[in-house]
Amino acid sequence: MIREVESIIIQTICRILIPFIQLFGLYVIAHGHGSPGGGFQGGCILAASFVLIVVAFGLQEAKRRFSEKLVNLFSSIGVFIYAWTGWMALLLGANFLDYGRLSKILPADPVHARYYGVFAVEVGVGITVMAIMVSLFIDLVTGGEHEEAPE
Amino acid sequence: MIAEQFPALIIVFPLITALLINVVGWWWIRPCFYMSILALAVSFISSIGILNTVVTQGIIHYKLGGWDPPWGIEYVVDHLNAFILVIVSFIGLLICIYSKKGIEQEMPKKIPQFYSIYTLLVMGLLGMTVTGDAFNLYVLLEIASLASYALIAMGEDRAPLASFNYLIMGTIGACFYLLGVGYLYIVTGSLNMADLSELLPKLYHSKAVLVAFAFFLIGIGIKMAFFPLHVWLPDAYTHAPSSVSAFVAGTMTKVVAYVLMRVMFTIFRPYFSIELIPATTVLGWTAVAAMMYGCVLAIAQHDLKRMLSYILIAEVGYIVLGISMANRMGLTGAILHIMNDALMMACLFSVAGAIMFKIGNRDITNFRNQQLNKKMPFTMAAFTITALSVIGIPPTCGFFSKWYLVIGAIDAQQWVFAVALILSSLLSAIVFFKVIEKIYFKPREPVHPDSGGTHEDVVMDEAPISMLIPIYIMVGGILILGILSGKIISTVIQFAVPASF
Amino acid sequence: MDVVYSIKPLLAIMVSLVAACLILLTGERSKNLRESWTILASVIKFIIVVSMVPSVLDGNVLEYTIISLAPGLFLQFRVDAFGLLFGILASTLWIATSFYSIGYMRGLKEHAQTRYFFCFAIAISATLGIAFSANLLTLFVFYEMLTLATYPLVAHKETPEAIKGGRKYLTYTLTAGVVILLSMAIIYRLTGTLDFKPGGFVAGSASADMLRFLFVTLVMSFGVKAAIMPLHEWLPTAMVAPTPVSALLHAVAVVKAGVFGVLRVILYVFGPAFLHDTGLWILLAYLVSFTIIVSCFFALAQDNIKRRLAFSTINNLSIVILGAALLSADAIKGGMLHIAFHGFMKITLFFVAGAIYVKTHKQNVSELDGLGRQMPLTMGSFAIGAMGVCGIPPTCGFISKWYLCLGSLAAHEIIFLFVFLASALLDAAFFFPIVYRAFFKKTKEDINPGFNEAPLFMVTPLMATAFFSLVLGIFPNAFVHFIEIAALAVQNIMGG
Amino acid sequence: MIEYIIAKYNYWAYIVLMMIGFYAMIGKGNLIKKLLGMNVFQWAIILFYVSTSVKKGGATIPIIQNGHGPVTHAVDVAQYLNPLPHVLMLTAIVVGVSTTGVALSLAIMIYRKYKTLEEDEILQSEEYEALKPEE
Repeated sequence: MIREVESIIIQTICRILIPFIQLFGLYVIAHGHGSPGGGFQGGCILAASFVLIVVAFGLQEAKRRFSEKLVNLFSSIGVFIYAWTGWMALLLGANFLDYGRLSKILPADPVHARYYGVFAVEVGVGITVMAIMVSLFIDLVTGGEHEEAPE
Repeated sequence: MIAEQFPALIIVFPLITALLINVVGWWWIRPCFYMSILALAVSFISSIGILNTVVTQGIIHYKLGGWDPPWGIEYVVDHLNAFILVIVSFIGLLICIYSKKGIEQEMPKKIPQFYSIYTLLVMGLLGMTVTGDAFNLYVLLEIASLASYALIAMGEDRAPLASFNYLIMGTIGACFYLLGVGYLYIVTGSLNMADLSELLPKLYHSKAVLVAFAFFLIGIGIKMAFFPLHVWLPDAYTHAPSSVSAFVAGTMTKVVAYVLMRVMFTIFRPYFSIELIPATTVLGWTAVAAMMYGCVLAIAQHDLKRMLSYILIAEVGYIVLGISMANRMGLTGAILHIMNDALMMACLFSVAGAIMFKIGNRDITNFRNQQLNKKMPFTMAAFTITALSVIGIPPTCGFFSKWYLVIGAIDAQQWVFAVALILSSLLSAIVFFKVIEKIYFKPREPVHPDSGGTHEDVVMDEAPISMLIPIYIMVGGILILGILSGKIISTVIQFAVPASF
Repeated sequence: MDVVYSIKPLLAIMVSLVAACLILLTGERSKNLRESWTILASVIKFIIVVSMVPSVLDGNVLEYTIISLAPGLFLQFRVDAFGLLFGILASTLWIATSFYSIGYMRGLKEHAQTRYFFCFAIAISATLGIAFSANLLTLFVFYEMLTLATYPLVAHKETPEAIKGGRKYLTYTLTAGVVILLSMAIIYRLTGTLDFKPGGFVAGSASADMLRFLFVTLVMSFGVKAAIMPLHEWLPTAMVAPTPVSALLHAVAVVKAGVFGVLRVILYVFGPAFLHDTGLWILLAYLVSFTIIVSCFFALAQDNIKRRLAFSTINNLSIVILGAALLSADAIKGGMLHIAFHGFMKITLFFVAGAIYVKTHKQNVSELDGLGRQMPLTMGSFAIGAMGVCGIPPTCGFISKWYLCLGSLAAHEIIFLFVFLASALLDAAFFFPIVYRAFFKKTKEDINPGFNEAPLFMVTPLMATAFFSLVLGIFPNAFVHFIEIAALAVQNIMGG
Repeated sequence: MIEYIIAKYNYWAYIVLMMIGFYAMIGKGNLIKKLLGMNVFQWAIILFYVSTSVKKGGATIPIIQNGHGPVTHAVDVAQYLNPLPHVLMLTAIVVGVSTTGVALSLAIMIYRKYKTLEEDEILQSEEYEALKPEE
């Protein structure tokens, strides 16, 4: 559905901007548990950078860089990070998501273990949100044919 | 030790498996089905464990992340939701087994997606049941709903449109629920159900609380297809893939009915919902209308699944009627009916799916020409037994819930309700005997009218065994659980009814 | 009354259920195996039922509880004298019908025979369940089971007419079923129990108006199966069923289950004292008297043999209820005996109708001229059955009617004596023309058809039942002590 | 009366928005317009939630000062906004986004099948008729 328009201005600006956008996204994710921001917001910013790639370089180029399978994998990996952090606590004998217990395996006291646990969750959420936003966008622009078309 | 973690396990395991299926499915389709089975089996075992714990040791409080309520999210399992958990996970597991062949036939390309979303749907419903936090319930409600929109859209040609309408209606419902939660949060500052229950009584005369209650009722009413907010249901359930409609019809409306009970009797005290405002009266009369409407419209249908959908609307009416009687017997009947109806509806829709699978058509008028009684005798026997249960013929389980409902109506001195119950039971008798007659007794139209040729002998061509086994487990449940209902009530349900009744 | 815990009632009911399953499993493969299951089960069932007689005659009550359904509510069997009477009747006649069915179904090469035998076995189980129920709920469970098991039998022929008959049957009985359910639920809430008690248990639990209302709804809804007059319409229509079905179910099991239910309601739920105090008995008595007389006139107008028999059945069912409504010991005893004796006689008549149909495909009274010469055994049995129904000694019909007449005198209501007598006369008026035609009228064609009887499988049972009608008339206490059992039941009710 | 309306202007705004969305969902025939209505409806509720946590007078984000120090002391309640509605709405936004995503993909499926997104045209289309089970 997307017509490919080769525009040197847009492409160049995107080339310059995208790394910064991504860096900012990572910043928001990484500081989410201590200041405004977090996985959702950071994930969205990250996703925006990939959307920019699609817009500027066209779908084919974008697909070459991140295939549907990869996006899908990332969306699951994010949730796995989230869920496994919770499971770790569960396996260590505490309730689900009780990161304080991670102090048993991390070189930190429960307060800091909770801190790291939340950080891991934020990272997971960020990855998932990014992947899901990208796949939503790609699915919508291709009308869902993307997944069915042979790679 | 692991028993303490069941409330988390029951949700987390299917959640992780759903995602795992999604990933694995890209490379390897075969194990998706078994992974889904495994996850749901774990959920089922956990739910049994939870029920056992609740019955022996009392209510379970599970603090997610170790945060104390009301700040953290808390999972609370008492007799009522332990009971619902078992039903939902049991039906989820059975329908998952049932779905194997049907899905292979209906959507061979989407098997991993199907099982992934299906597992997610079961997880959403289980989460709604297990949670003790009003907002968490909204999130899980939407997870379940989104999964069901997607699953329904996988159905026949018209399914996307039906699913779209369902989505619009469902979102309105969820938004109203969310608004209700918002109003309660404004006045109390809490989202925990138990906490709300403590805080609200002082505010019962606040208009905001009243509005919140009304929003809750509307939102829940839409989600459980309670007449007159049911319009999305017949289309959506008719065009959904067979196994999806079997599961969704069996459990979704029931879980939302459970949420209604929670809202009316846990978040708000019975004193509020029954004595302070005429909610039960309004609900009761609407439920009567729902029963009549559902049954009458079911008579007019010639599409089997659409007919069952209207029956489902009537069945929701039964449950709400039981709740609105606001006495011990009525509520016992309603809770018992949640179980029975989950079994009956799942079984009936499964049978419809099996017919679709073999015949490719579910037009009731066509049944006799298809010689269904000869071709699929076991499936048809299952249909007949379940139909009798819906009508309320003893000793099937449908009779016993109806019995308690009628007694509840008598206790409430609501003679119209009692008469409506038996009247709708007669109407559903018309609905189902119309079909049974067509299956077994209607003279066939001649196959070759010109030659007047004889009918060729029909060979038995039953649905695959992976469909029949779940169907027959459900039929067994229908037959046995009725007889055991006394036991079920004395061990579980009598504690699930609020003590003030 | 001593209560004896015994598994026999459950066994008696389970025998035919198990047989039903076996029939379903082996039916399509081997006809002989299928039918031997039926016969085997019927014999075993009979033995079990009869083995309970001595214990009951000793004044015991056999009880078996399956499971508790709710506080004060059990799925429970209790064999008392009245229930046993009905149980014996049903199980005895099932043996005869089993043999007869084989002859009939094979003679006509009917379709769907497996379904037929399956439903038949279920229906018999349900009938015994009704007979042995300890409370109204258990009775209702089996009552509905009976309704459903009979429906496929009524619609068996799968012609539009049969389907219509089936529909009508279901409409009447299911509607009645839900009314019973409602009344039962109200009684349960009023009294907290549904257990039958000789002499009734509801009296005084609510206002008299409420109880009157409940009595009317319960009697009328059980009265649907008992074919009390405004509600009788399904019975003649249901005669489209194969004759063994009409014979056992529409002359014995189903309709008698209705009558049995009415009697249970009158005598064991509400109790004679209550009926007497409220004056309801006279109302009921007039209602059924109306049925008794009017059904005779309907019968006179019928040409189809089975329809004529159906109206005669309606007549006799109301006679039984009238007996109970009169509330005197003799009348109740006569009513109970009439349940049993009428069963023997009426089943003979239906068997004959079926035998005639299988042999000659004749269904109407006007076609029977000279048939007595062709089928003397069959028509002879018919004559005995007809005499019995009219109450002519030495058939057993005389005995039950004798007690009924005594009872109406004891109740000081002479008018009902005339009702009994008038109905006997009218019975004669519509039965004896058949006998006359068969034996004394010449066929229109001059050919004298030689001796040409129906198959042995059919003639034997019908002669056996006719024989029993005679024997029970001469030795009413033979074999299973019908009179003693009935007397015991009455004694319990009146004494209790 | 006027003061009453003005004092609660955020509620009125959300009610107006919600009704606009509601009208679009129920009254409009175009599926995308319905979808837009749905979004307006959802955002109205989000606005409502967020507006309830507003505090005037320089209230700020609820970050505990000196949180890592030996004495953890929270700031004055009047000094910070209630964070919970925002957090809840974050979740609600995510739910809303996924709902929209599903709805859009459904709309695409419908468009591919009927070549239109007008509801009445879809209902009239011959395909719809053909799909009806035979009488």
